Amino acid sequence: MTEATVKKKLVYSYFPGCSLEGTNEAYDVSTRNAARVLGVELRELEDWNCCGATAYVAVNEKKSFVLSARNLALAEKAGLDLVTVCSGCYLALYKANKYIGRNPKLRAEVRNALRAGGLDFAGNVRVRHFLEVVVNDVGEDAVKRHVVRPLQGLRVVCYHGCQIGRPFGDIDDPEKPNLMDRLLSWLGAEPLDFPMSSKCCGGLMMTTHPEVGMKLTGAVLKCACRRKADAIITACPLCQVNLESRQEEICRLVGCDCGIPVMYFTQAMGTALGLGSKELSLGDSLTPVEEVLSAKGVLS
Amino acid sequence: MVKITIDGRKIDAREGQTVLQAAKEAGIDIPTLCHHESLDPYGACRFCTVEVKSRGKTKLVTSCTLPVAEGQEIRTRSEKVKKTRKILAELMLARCPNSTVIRDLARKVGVNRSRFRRPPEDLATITDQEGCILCGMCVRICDDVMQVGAIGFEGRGVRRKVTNPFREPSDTCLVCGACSSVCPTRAIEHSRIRPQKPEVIPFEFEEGMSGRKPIYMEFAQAVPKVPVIDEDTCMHFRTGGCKVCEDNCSAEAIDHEMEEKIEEIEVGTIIVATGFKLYEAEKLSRYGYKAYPDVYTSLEFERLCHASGPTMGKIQTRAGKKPEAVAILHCIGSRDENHLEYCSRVCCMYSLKFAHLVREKTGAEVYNFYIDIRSPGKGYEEFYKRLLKEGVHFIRGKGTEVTDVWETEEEKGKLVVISEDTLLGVRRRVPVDMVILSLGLRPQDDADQVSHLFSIGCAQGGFFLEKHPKLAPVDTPSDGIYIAGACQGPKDIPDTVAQGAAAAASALSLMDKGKVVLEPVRAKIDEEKCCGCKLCVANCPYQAIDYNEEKKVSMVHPELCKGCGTCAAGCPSGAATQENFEDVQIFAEIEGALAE
Amino acid sequence: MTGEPFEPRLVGFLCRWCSYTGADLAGMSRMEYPPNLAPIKVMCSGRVDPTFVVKAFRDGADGVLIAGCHPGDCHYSTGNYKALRRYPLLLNLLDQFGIERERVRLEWISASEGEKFAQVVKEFTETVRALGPLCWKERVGAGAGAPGE
Amino acid sequence: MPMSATEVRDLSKEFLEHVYAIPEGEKINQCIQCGTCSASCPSAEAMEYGPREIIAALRAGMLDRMFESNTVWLCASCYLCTVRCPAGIPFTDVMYELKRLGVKKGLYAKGTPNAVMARIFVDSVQRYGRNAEMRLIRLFFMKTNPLKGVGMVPLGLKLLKKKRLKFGVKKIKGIEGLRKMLAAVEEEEAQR
Repeated sequence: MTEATVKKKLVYSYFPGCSLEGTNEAYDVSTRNAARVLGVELRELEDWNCCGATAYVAVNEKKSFVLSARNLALAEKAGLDLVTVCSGCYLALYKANKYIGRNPKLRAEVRNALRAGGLDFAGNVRVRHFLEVVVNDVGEDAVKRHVVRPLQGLRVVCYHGCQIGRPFGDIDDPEKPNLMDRLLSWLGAEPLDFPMSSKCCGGLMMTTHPEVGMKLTGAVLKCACRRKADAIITACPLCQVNLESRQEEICRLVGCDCGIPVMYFTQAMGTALGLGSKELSLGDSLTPVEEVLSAKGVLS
Repeated sequence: MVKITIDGRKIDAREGQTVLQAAKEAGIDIPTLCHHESLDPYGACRFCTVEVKSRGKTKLVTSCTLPVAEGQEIRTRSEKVKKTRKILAELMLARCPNSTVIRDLARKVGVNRSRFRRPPEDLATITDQEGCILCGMCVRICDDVMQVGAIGFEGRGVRRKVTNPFREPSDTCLVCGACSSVCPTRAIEHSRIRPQKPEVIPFEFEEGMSGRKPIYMEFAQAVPKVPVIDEDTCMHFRTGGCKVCEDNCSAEAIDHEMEEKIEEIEVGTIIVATGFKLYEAEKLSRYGYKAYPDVYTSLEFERLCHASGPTMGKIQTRAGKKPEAVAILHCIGSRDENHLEYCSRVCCMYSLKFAHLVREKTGAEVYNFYIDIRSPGKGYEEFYKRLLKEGVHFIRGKGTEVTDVWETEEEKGKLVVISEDTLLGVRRRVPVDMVILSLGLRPQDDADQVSHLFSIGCAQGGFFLEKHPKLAPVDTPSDGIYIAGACQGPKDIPDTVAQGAAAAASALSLMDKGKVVLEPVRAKIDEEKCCGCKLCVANCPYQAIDYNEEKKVSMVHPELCKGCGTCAAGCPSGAATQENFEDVQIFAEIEGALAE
Repeated sequence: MTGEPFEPRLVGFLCRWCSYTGADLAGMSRMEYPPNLAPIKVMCSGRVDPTFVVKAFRDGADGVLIAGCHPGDCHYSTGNYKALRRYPLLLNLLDQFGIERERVRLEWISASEGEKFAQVVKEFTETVRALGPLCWKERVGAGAGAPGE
Repeated sequence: MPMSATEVRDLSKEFLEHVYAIPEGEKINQCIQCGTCSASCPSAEAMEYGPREIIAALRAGMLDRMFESNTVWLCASCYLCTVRCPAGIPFTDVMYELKRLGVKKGLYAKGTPNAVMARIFVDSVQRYGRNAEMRLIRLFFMKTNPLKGVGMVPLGLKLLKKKRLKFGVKKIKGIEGLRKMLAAVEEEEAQR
């Protein structure tokens, strides 16, 4: 098979990331199942390792690049684009790929390190976010064709978070992203104008400085609440956990009582594609995701 | 001239006029509902009925259809006429009992209620049932004048009504609004003809804050001060009909067949003064321009506070409210690597002007968010100080974001400007009713093409490059071409005027000499050495070299040669040389440069 | 070899309208760049005869810069395109002499690009410094005649 | 102990050397102190100094103050300052440089939770090749504030009920190779 036909058949290397192995298994399950329905083949990257994101960069940048580069090298061997759904992993891998490609000195150092472990990286890999793959590669027509249960009447706010459009702005507007809004409208849902779409949820601060993190998450929840959204749609495991794990407490703190379901875009998409609650692990959610979908009549 | 008498007054009427027109010119009021300058007389409403006496007999005739005739005697207020009008009013009132236009008219002739029965319901499809008097003006203007023919009559007698064909929404209607503009009782409902909102043509000069007609004055100071017709929206250019403006122009100055003309003028000098363009606010999504109606560009606000602007100079929000607080955000687009790298120079001062006008006209609190106040002109710093005295707030920190996401009750329903007050090291949220974005100045879209056209080059940022920043500020590398104003770089009015005068003086002094001095750099070809290969002919960008068939050598036309030396570089036999830049001279230079 | 670092000697043929003015601007703006380049003014980059370059090398230059207006901006409309077309031919010629192609550099520098001029000279000086001295006599032979002699 | 002026100067120099090595890093010198970063920063209100003040402090020769503050550790790396900065300074990357320099020199307030977390994270990757979430959280609370960890128990139980807590950690197959790669970086850095 030539490379072109592989591309056409929508086959990708898939990088789940540590967080999807842990608390966010639902994101992994729903991604794999939704991809299957869309005819997208995700081949899990063989023996992938930590991407070297945020917490690691704070200690040693070069090592974090090497961590990313090991994954990139593995993907290069497989000869496919490297796809991930975790925004943190996405940015870490994307940035490493970009910087290594742009900076010859860094490239030499990274390759040197990789070779010590028996790998090499020539720089021929594209790093993609699954959201962008669905919107750009699968595309509007194909997505719409696969929709069997349109999310009619579901008012959603799409929360893109920080690291999809920023800092490079290569796949979406850095401040006003709309990839998810487009996708959700193809699925029949009603995406509402959401000024907090790319504002920070607090990230790791929810653990390290909860007093700061909770305020930021609270602002996102409050805005979603005021827009009278039925659900918040996310594309990042950390955002998802932050928005739902201590929702009651946070709402009390910022003075709103919404109890708003938070789901991954893959779960919303899977529902529209006709997948069941189990196949999307909707029950894993700490917020009433299943309830709202049932109430809207889109989940049987 | 035709002599007639109306209500005992002797009047000179013109041949071909109707009695109604003659009376109107003489200032005699004859009530009418269905008369319009652009429509042929039709006599539908019959309200203009008058009594006419000719050859001893009197009879009732509609004055809009009655041509004047020598010796006519007209009575517009006789008992007979009054009685007729009363009956007409009663009939109309029976049909349209709730129309204010009809009720006012009836009251005028002394009728308050009708003795006639109301016709059956569902009289009309496209018109408001309460208003239509079946005068047919809408049908006639659509058909005869606009040449669209989207609507027509249906039924007879009491069932007569104005409708769309088959009562289906029309797709021939162009939503021009002519029908409603002539309807005497304002009974037309557009949406029933075609469910499409009539579009307001945005008035460019008012930054789209008000509408204009297809024929309009571009702006109050336009030279020459004559109206223009916008072919894209003019009905005549869409259907071939209309020309209502022609009917109305007493000077008969409108000519729809007139075409745009391009005139070629031979000149000796050119002053390029193509100006600037305002930077696009849409490129900075965080300020919510277009998303929030009360975020204005500086040019929009300039029109808003101008006495001849869309609100006659009243500073108000889009909802028509007087603002209590206004934010002015400096440096939007300017001094920003991602947008315009340079300082646009004029924004500080116009922002201060805005602040002053807002204070003066509304008394609102004004917040200026600035990075640095740049007021380096004569009297400018004094103006800044005056504003400080006037109580305008200055927050040192770039206005970073505008949002309607409120956090406190005070912010609810307002626009919140977020910025750091860098003097305090504190993040501030300032709730306001209006936000003005002081946008930077950028070169015109076609600056690049213009610079190529004149070979004058652009500096960084894209503004035209002067020959020398100090010694030749209005000259360009192309002789005889001068630049002035904001096309050379952002500048305010005094500087622009000064530069314009300088450019004009430079152009004049060149023309006054009557001759042009050429540089002593020319190509020449040594006929002895020339082998006639014609390489130089092909190389010359100015067709300044010709091949002489007789002598079998190439020859230079010195008056055409600009002295680039390309021919010399390409000549294989060393026949072509460049005066003052001869090979030996350059070789000597190389040797000199490399001498130990 | 003495311990002193090698200072390359560079010759620059600068077009009078763009690049020479750009060099002027770099100076006027007090921009710092290595003093290794000796500028020679020509009316147009199209005036640069390949023999000028060879002559410069023969007379001891280690590198030659040719700089003109950006494509489309030539004061003589197309002179810089002529320079651009001659450039590969010149490189071929240098190949035959066994001279590294990196020793000749063609750049478009406009009158407003003082900073670019300084940057180009900086880079070019470093490139040629890395290449080392040209040593024309050793390479091409002392007997090789230079153009114009 | 406050640093001497010379020490601060050396620290600033080292910091700048690192910053210049990042793409566009040299733009740090172009800061016009407009405050866009501080106004954009979601955590600026909780910071002792805003991002803008870091550059002001650097210029004033007071960079040491920044390490004593909570500022750098409150950066959530949302990159809003980076995309907005009119001087084109990649500020989030600059923040990372400060974090790294702080960790390297031990210049952070005792018990700065992020530094603790980062160290556990790095350790986990060294051991398993991946991050083990549960281990991270457990160790993090043990090392910082065990009492707060107790406060997290209800959430933990909720997650446990949903089977979202995974206790085991899988080691990647190529862990030896990965360790060699990381060792190679250390070696290279030590040589310098």
